[in-house]
Amino acid sequence: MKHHTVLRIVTKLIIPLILLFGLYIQFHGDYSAGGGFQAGVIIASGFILYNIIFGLEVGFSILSINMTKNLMAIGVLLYIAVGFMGIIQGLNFLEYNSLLSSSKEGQLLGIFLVELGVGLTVSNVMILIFYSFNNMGEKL
Amino acid sequence: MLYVLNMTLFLIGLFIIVRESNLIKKVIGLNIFQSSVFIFYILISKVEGGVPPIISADQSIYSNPLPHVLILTAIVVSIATTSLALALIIRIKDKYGTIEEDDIDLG
Amino acid sequence: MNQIPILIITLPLLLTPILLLIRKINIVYALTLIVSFINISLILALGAEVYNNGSIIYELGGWPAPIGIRLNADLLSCYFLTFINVISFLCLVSSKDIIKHQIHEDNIYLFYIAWLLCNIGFSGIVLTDDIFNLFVFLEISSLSSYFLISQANYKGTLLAAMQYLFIGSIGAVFILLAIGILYAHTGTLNMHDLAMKIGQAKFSESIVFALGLLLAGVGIKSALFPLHGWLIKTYAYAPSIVTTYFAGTSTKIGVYILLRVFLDILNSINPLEYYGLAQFILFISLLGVFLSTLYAVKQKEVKKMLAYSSVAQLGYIIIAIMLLIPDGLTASLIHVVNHSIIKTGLFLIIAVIFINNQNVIIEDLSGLGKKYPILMSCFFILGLGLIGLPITSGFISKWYIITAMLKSEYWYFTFIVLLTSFMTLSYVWVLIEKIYFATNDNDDAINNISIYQMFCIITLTVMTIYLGLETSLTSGIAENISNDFYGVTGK
Amino acid sequence: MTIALLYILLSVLIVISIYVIISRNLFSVIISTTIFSMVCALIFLLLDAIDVSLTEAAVGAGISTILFLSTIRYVDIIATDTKKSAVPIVILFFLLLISISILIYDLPEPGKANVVNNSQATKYYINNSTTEMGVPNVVTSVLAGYRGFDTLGEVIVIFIAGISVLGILRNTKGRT
Repeated sequence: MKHHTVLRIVTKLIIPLILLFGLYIQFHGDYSAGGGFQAGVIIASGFILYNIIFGLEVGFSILSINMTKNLMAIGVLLYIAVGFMGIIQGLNFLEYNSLLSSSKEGQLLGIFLVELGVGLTVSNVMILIFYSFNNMGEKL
Repeated sequence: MLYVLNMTLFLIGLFIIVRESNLIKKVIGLNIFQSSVFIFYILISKVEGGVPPIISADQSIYSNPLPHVLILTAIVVSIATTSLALALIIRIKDKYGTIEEDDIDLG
Repeated sequence: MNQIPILIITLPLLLTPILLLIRKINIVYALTLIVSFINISLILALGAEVYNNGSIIYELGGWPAPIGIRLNADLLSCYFLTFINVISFLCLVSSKDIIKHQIHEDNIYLFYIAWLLCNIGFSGIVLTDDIFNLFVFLEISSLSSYFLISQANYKGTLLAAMQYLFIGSIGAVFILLAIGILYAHTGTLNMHDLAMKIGQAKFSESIVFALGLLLAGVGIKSALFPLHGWLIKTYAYAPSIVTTYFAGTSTKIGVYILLRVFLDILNSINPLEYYGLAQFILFISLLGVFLSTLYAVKQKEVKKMLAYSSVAQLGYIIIAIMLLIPDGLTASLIHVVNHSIIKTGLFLIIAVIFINNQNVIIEDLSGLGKKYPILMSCFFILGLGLIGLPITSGFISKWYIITAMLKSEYWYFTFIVLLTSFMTLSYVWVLIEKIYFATNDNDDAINNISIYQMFCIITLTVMTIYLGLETSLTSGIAENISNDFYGVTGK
Repeated sequence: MTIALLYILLSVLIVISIYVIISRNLFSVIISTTIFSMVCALIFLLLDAIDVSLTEAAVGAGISTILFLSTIRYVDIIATDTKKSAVPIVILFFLLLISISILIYDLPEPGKANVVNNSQATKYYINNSTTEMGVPNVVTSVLAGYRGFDTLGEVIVIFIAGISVLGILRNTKGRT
């Protein structure tokens, strides 16, 4: 769709808004609807829209397939690492109290980190799935 | 009575999966099937006169947040299943030349 | 705080994203093996602890039961955990050469990740004390098994994976709806809590509906007789090492869920006795045992023959449970382990010999007795175990099943068991005859069976004989478990 | 009011799913499932499940539509009619529907399910979410906090989806 000027310009205008909305959903999930999963899906949608309009090659140059694999692994690792923090300090798995001196702050930080891990994994998995569906024949 | 409508949806979904031969329609049937169960969970979570479970000072009755959490997880499972199924469909088309289950001939 | 229960799940879980970052086949393989081995030692330690001091409860995040999720490692969990992880480890050890021939090189690291995740799913199902968490782990294991199955190159593989995906998802959604209905009546998801509250809740028709859904869902997972179609196709068309792994584990997980839900959680409303469900399942399974043995006799393909035999053996397990007496439960638990070991061994021998072969038919076995003397004597012993002849563990489990039947009101079922044993003898004999007495026309080169594969097969064979002679290991624990379930005090 | 609206929306869902059965054109079937998801999201919104509603909208109308549309590029867009006869299956359908309707008649009406909504866990979450976690959105605190282990499972599920799709679609050749 490289010749549709209107589409290209509108997309360029919309995408920052989509990403911003995704980030809002991610980081404001404690106070209103949303959280890591929804944010991940929305951010991935924004990126996929960009890919649809400007072509996969441009998308690859921003975020390569290997990068998506790494990022989704790191998201899962982040979640499990937060869980293991509890075990290291002699508490239970996923016990966030251990993260900071104050229990409530620790819970908040734990939820924040966990949601970040979810968001990272979900957005990258969605992008990876989109790549896989549309890039057959080339090396994944 | 709402549950009866809900179960109608449940059965329609099930019957699309069982009866249709086209694999994409089967996957859509699976989505309908799963959605009906999601609606069931959310139906029982509603509290009369309640509001969404975001705590604020001027509210005292909230709908039950636990089924919401469960369904969030179930939705994730459902999208994972869907994407896996669609990937398999692309390969099936590649290998057998058709996505009609009845037409696939294993010889 | 005893951390072992959670480590059994999270240690392999921690490894999976790291493997995705590494992507080098040899390192991935080595790490997978190391972690599986550590896992087995953890499980044995846990088993010893639970056997001596009773079940261990682990609260995740430090939240108490109905609020948070917790794990509950009791004797039944440890029993299933042990054999599932041992089988997984043995399959992994012998997988390397086989996988190289059957799976695309770039996919091998993904294959091992999915394998680990599948095993994590099984461990999670067995350990969790939260019924929704059980559903989540069920989906983890199912999704990764769809992927594992789809990786083979047979003609029917993709279709088999697709059909398994549909039937598996239907089963999972049934279970999900049933959980929802039970939740609607009790307001809790914790299994202990649920078991208590379901007894207090007033009788309700919708619980009957939930029971039906649960039975259908679990029946699909455990390949209960009329719902066994997926098993034949997946066993025949999955990569042979995956078939080997699933033959010992995946359907047994269905049996575990059946036990947990119907005999433990719902025990207070006694669903099996009350609704005449037990008799119904009993007769269906009996028919299933008979018909699937008949199909096994008629099969020309070895994998399909063994798959039908699996359905029949699962029928025995279900029948023994449905007798609803402690001896029956003991018998079924013994048979779960014995059959897993025997079937894994048989499939593993087929897998290591026919690395490239598409569909192994009976004729392919001709003259193998001379080529692989040690392997084939293992095959012979495991075959005897499948029939249930003395000195093998198969004999012990058949013995227990028949004793349980004689003690219950269904003594006449023993005739069917004996009859199907003779039929089993006939199809196993066909294989043995080909192996030892038929001559092979085409002289294929002998595969190099690596020392590791040899080790695994011999281990399985030795286990079969050992469990046939020294019964206290399986039957002792199984009797403890069934006494717990039926509330019999003392040993 | 809400209840009446729910009846209407559920009926709309049934109409859409019947359309899915009848229609042979995959493109319109997929678009109708997108509408299906939006109506589902609306139902969830009416029933106070705002998080679920947002998710259903993002997943059902967003990602899953993209995936379906990506898939039908590779297949025939017109589905052939199934050869199985419809009569026995319709009879079975109504038999099952009637028996299920009888069985589920005693479920508590929406809004009045007191056993569930006054259960110990639910009360605990609502009373303690702000004080223990400082998170007003109870769904978030239950999801990531109290039942964080389920969410770990959820992440694993999506992780599996990623590696599975990658592995399944690798090296399929000859397409544009």
